[in-house]
Amino acid sequence: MYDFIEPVIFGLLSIGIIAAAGCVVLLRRITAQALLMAFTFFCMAGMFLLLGAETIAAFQVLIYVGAITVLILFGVMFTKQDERAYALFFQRQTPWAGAVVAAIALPVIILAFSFPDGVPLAPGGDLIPLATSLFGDFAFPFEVASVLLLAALVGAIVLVKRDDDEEPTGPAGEALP
Amino acid sequence: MTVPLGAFIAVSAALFFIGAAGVLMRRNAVVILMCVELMLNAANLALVAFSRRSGSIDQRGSVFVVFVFVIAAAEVAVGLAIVLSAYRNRPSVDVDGARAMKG
Amino acid sequence: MSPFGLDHVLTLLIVIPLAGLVPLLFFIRDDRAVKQVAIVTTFAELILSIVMLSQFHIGEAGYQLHEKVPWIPGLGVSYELGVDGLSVLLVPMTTLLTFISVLYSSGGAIKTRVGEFMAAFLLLEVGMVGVFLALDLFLFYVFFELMLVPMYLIIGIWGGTRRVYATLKFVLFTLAGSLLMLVAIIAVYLASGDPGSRTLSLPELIAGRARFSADFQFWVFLAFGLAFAIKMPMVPFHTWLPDAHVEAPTAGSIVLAGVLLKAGGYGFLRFALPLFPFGTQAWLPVLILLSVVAILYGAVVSVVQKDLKKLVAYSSVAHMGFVTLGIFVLNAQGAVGAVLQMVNHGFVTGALFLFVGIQYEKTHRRQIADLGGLANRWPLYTTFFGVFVLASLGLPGLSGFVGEFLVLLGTFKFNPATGPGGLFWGPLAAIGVILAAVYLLWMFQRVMFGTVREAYRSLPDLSPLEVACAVPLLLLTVLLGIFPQAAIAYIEPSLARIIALATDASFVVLK
Amino acid sequence: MITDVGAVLPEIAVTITALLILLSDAVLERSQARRWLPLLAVAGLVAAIFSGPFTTNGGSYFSGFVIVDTFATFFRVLFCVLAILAVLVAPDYLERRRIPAGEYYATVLFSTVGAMAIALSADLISLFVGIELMTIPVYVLAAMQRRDRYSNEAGLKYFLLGAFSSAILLYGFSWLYGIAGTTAYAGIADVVARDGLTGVTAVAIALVTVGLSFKAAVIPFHQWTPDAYDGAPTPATAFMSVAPKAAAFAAILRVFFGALGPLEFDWSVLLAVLAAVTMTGGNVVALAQTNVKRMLAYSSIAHTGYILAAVAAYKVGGSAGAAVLFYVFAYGIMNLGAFACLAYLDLGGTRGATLEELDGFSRRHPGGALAFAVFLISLTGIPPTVGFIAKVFIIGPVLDRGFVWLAVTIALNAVLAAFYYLRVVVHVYMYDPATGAPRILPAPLLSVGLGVAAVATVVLGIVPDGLYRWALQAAGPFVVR
Amino acid sequence: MSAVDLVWLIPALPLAAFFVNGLFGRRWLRHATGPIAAAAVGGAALLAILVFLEVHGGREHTTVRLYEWIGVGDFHVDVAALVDPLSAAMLIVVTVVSFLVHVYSIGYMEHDHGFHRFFTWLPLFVFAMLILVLGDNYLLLFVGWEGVGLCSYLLIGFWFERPEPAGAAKKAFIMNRIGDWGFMIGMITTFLVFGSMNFEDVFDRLASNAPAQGVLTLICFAFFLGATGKSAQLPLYSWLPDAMEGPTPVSALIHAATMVTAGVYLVARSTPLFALAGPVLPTVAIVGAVTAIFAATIALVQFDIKRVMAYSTVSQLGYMFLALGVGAPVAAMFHLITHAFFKALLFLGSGSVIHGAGNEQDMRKMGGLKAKMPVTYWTMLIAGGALSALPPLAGFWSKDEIVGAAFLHGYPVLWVVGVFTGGLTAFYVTRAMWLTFHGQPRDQHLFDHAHESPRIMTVPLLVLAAGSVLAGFIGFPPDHGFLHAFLEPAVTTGHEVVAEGGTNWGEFLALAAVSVAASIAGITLGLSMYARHRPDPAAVSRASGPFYRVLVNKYYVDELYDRRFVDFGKAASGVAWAFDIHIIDGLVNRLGWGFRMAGGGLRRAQTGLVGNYAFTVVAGLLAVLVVYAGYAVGILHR
Repeated sequence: MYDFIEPVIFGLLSIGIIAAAGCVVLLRRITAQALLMAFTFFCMAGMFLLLGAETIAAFQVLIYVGAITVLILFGVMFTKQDERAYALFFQRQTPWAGAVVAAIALPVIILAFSFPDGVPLAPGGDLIPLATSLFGDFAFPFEVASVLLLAALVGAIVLVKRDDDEEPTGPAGEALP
Repeated sequence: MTVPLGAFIAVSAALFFIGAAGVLMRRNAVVILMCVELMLNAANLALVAFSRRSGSIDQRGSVFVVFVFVIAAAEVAVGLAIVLSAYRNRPSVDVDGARAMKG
Repeated sequence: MSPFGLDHVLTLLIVIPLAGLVPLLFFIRDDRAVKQVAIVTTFAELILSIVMLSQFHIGEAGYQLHEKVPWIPGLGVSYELGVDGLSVLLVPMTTLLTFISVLYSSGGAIKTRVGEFMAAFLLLEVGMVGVFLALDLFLFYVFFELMLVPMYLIIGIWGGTRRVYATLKFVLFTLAGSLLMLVAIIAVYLASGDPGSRTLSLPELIAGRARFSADFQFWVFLAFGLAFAIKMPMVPFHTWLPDAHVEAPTAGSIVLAGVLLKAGGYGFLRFALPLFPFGTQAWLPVLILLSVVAILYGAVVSVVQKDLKKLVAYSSVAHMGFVTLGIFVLNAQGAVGAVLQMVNHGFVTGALFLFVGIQYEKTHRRQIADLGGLANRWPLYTTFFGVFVLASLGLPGLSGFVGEFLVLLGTFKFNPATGPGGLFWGPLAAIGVILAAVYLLWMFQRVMFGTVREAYRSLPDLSPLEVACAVPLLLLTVLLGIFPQAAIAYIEPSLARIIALATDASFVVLK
Repeated sequence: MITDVGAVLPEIAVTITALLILLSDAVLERSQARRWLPLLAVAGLVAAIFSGPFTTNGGSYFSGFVIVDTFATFFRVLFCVLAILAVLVAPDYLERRRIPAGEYYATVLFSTVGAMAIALSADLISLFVGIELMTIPVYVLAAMQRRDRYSNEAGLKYFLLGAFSSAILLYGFSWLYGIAGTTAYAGIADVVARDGLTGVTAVAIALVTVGLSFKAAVIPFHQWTPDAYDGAPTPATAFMSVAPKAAAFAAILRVFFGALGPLEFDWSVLLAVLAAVTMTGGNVVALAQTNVKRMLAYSSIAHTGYILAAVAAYKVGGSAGAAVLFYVFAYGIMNLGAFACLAYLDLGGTRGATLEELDGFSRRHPGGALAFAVFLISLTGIPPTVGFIAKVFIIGPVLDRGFVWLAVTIALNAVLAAFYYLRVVVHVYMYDPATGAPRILPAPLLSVGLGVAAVATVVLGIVPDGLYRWALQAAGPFVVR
Repeated sequence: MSAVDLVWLIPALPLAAFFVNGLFGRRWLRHATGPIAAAAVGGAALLAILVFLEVHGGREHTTVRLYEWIGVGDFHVDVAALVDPLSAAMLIVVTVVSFLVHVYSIGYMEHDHGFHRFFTWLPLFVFAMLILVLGDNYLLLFVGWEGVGLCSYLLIGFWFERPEPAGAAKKAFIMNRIGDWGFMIGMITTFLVFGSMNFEDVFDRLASNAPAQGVLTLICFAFFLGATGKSAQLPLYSWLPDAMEGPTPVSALIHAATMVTAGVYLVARSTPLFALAGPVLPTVAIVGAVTAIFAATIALVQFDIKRVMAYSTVSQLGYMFLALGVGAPVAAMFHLITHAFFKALLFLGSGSVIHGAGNEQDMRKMGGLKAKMPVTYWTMLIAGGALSALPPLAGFWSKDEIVGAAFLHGYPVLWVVGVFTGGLTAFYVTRAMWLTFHGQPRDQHLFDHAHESPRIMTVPLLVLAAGSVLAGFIGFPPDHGFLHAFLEPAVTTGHEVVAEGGTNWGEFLALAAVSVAASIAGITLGLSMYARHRPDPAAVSRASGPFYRVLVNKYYVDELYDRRFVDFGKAASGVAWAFDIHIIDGLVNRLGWGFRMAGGGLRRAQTGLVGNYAFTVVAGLLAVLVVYAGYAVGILHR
């Protein structure tokens, strides 16, 4: 009875995702871009819900909309954005890049429709299986991922921590530009 | 009526290539990073859609997405750290300015 | 058990220079001690090579003092050594020339980085001796390449002003050929049998050579031939040689001309001919043509050389032309002549480079126009140099003649089914003998005769060390000219076997 | 579960070592740390090597996410060895440049764990996580010399392109999952065996091809390599030029032959063409370089081409796989050594040394120069070095597969390569040092590391059989039946 | 053990002298080297006489084998001596003349600082010449052939500090090598045809199974080319006059008596081959005759006393080839022997004059020396008479036999040439003798210091003079003398053209009369021109303008050779070298340059811009996709 709802929601979400993503690529104001990216992520969470993956959707909101967008906004804040003509926000190769990407994208998108439908899983209730598999079957990648987070943490710290005693620099000191 | 799997995948492909186009077109390192995130998200959409709609043997796709989250976060953290570290030496996020090495 | 209790003479021949290398690399820093170690090592090697000669049974065609140990079973490679008539004289020639080079260099010709020089020379000796002893294609290749790096350093570090250009050219030319040969060696390995029974051992390959199709032989011979042709060098792959010789230090030139070039001719006889009779037949016309061209072209170009070393270098091209010609006329006289020519060229051209070097050490000039009248001041030098020049131009009674004559005889006998035969090539090649007289005597006249320059008046004649270096070469040059049969007796049976393998009728009909 | 843990003991050992290093770095005095951290790292890595088997019949662990076969153990050992060398060559350089040592070692070890995970992977998920764990620390390594703009630039470029390629790879994986319904190699293999090469499969494997080729630096996906290698701190370059490349080939073998092997489809010609283009392109551009570090970077692209040639011959069976593994091992040691030798010299900046700055290196540091020469000769492929044997092992299957032209291309490329490698030897040995050339500071651990690597290069060149047999055994899983 | 079995001692003695003098001469022996060498050669001469007697005593064909020299496959050559009448005769000539020249040289070279060197090379030459003569096969003959060439080179260039001797030495060796090229071709072809290089085997097989005439013609032409080089025949003669730059005893021994006759010996040795070789013998005859008259005309106008003798030698060698060509090998050998004596004497006499006249060789500065050096004068007069073929001196018998043979064997034109050349010969001999010894001294200083040579030099002159008188009688009576009986077995061809029966005296006298008349005409003209200036030589030379200039300039042959061959050769070499540098090497270098340019070009693809790199990746993706799609739809093979 609500059969039409799902396609409509899908259509709206799709338009949201693609339009927002397109704006991310095309706009020049970086804060707007960041917010539009967050909007894309948000729509994506909707997609996940539509697909019945509630837990993933929740993670999506938490991690992408929450953490990653915030990180990127911090990055935006810390750096000065240049003011210049619109065209200069783009690479010189932009037309070529657009053409090549389009040449790949069109057939691939058409091919995408050829994936056959299977029996859809019942929506919802994916938290428990997700959690058990994550800590059961997926123990190895999970541990590797945790090491990855640690490594990223260490890496990020070593790259941005304030210099106290160790900078510069003996013979290694290179003149700053 | 359910939305066919193909439609989800098509949307994900579209998003992937929009992100890819962004990487190729933009000069701002932070924007490129955003575009990469869009691409990862496109993969996420495909993984979840496959996992839930294609009658897969297993649902590893959904779990894969969780790992992608982690990886994306780690990537962004390290990426921003690199951008900021470079920014200290050369206060610009324009990647076209970073061409001390070429040839 | 051998009478000397040396069951592994060939391995010892490879080990001794390596053993000498160890103290040079790690323990000794004092130049005097370095020289002593190098001299003792190379002398021991020389003695051992003579011991090997004494253990060799004259008259047997097959491989002797054979040793075989598996090395890389995964590639069918074994450490397989052996000598036959083809190599039995080349090894003592190598050890003698190395000894003389080291002896001469220790007399002050090398002043900087003596330790590294001697180390490079010992490593070079390992490669050179190994090349002549290896019976496994892969092992041969390893030694073939092992000669490369030390020579590269010897030219590059202790060479003349354009040494870098020369040494890079030398290495790149050689590598270009040898790497293609490596591909061919591996192809031979793959064609040698079914997986599991493949081999790179020469005796086994010869036994199973019927497996090599005509087409296969054609290409593989090309690859082997290129490597050897570059090493020889045959025209038109020779242009590295003049540069390398001009820039190399004296000892380097001696060994380069005396030994390294022989690896090419040796390779043809050892591997290319017996393994690929069809390939040999297919490429024969080209190789004969190139050989004769080398003889004439090398000689003609030698005539106008202004640099003494370059002249000797180009003359080597001509002399090596006789070697290849002798090889590819495919008869006993030609082949024996080619091997004799290799041995003789080793001694004679080695000696010529030695004397050019001695002269350069004294006058610091190598341009012929800058020299002249040296005969007045240096009777001893003139005598020695003269004998070697005469041997080089093929005067009967000295060693150069026998090889050249046998090659010419073999060439006249050459009688192919199609194309020009011996009566066409023989007289052409013989013109090379005239030309040799032209360029060598003209050089000798300009360098030794006339009035001596004021600057050279007080320069001393040969020192005792230099005489000591030259006398063995002189004696061999004369003795091999008068009693060549002593050498031929060693050589002939094996060469007859190789020629028989190469001309085996069952392969010729494949065409 | 205990057996599962036991199966990945080496990985755990390396991780724990990394953690210990971070802890010790925080606890110890700087002078103490300088002395003990490298030793700790080496000890941990040695322990890791010996905590696992060298050969095994193969076992599946962690619900099929991990497979410990000889292939995995081979790479495990290789990665640990490379990490040991990367640790040994670094301390003096780090000290000189004020690069935080503890973090450096830990990052190297983290990356090593990632590489080991790739070799162990039996599933796209663990593969992808492993790839990321391997590469993200390497981005950090590249950018670690923060005040150096070349290092910044290297890190930035490497990161942006690496993330981009990871996204491409991931998208390919997602489609593969869609096609197969599972991320396990075995499951994928079953499905592709059944369905063959369909349009969507073509898209998926194209994306995967590009993603993995990028990691291995196959032309035309190589352009990040020169800039990243060039700008990164030299010990980091040494590590990142070998371990990620070896891991990339481990991944290629796992995915293309483990998962996609049954695909009724001949990769060989495509791979052979890519191999030829890669080796020739790398070598030709390397010819035109004047900076040795950058030249080595391009040459490492050429070596990718050689390895790829053996991959292209996969139909031959075990010998091709063994050739890949042997070459990767050989390449790892010699290329790491060659880059690390530049650590003696690049006193200013991270850009290694120009040819002129190498003049007379043999006078200034005979041992280092000798090691450098050994590595370069090995990279050229001249006996008696491991590089030569490795090339022989590559040419064998390539010929056996019938790619004579490719074998000849390899041979001619080796000549091209000889030109620029030996030109370096020219500068090291045949020119006198420029007056006023800076004194080379003593670097004992660097010398030890290079000495070990150089000896290994020569010894493995003389007695390669053990390693080869091991590689043959390790390549077993990918023998086409 | 007889002398023939010890024949190897003959070359061994000079060889020993060579070694002793070579090793110890410079430091210790110094002037003792001369006597040592002379004694060795003298011993060899005695042995040679013993050998000769034994051969004459009936041991006509002996091979004395030393050892196998080269043996490969079916090719075997021994170091073995063939002792037969031909070699026995040559042994005598070589050793005896050599001995005399050695003795003479002790005096002549006394003040030269290279004395020991001279007496090192000279016995080496004798050794080589003896190998040449003794060798029982072509290859050993060739060894001696090259050996004498080497010694000739060393001795012509004895005074190497001056450029002329050095150049002349080189020229001699190289021109000889051109001939040697022919020799080698002939020798090797002989082996191919007959399966041996041994004289005996070759001639046996020739008799039993003669090969095609074409092959024989090739072989003989090749050998003859060798002979023209060594024996200074057209066109390879021009080295011999230049060879006079060497010390005069060398000219006497090598360039008159022995080495230059090696070509004659070779052809005589190969008589059986040549006899069957169709057009070769007439060619030999024509070349010989033309050379004879050609060289004689040049000799007419030379002023250097040694050059006159040199051209005379060329001319006389032409006679010998004429003899060989018209089928009179014995006559050739006969003339070879007599010529060895009188020409050696003429050279040694000239040497004595030069020695006595303070190293002056230009006859225009001499004159009237008869009074100062009587022994030299009288001995040279005898030799000159012999050269002019005045009976009963040696030259008469031998030359007359040659000219007669030309007539009798059907070569009347060559006979005319021979006779005319005889007249020319007599004229230039007369001219040389007169200018040197008669008339007024033209250089008073020279005349005042001139003196007769010491006894050690004059005694050999006297001995040679005796030979010049008596040597002719070994060929008496004409055509049937001792020499003919002795040599004919060795040079018999089976197609012998020598007349049977006794001497035809009528024929002989008629032909001799013509020859002698020509000689006397020449002498008369010479005396009239130089003694009485009727006609005046200067006027004659002016009158004959261009002809005279051509003769003085030796037909411009040297210039021709220099310009045409030497210059051309140098230019060709230069071109070849330029080809080597610019084309062959240039290609190689350009290849390297090309690769570096390509590298430089490809470098520019590495722009340094991240965007570009990413773009390349995507473009690569497109390419990979296209390829895979090709596979997927089956365009490309799976």
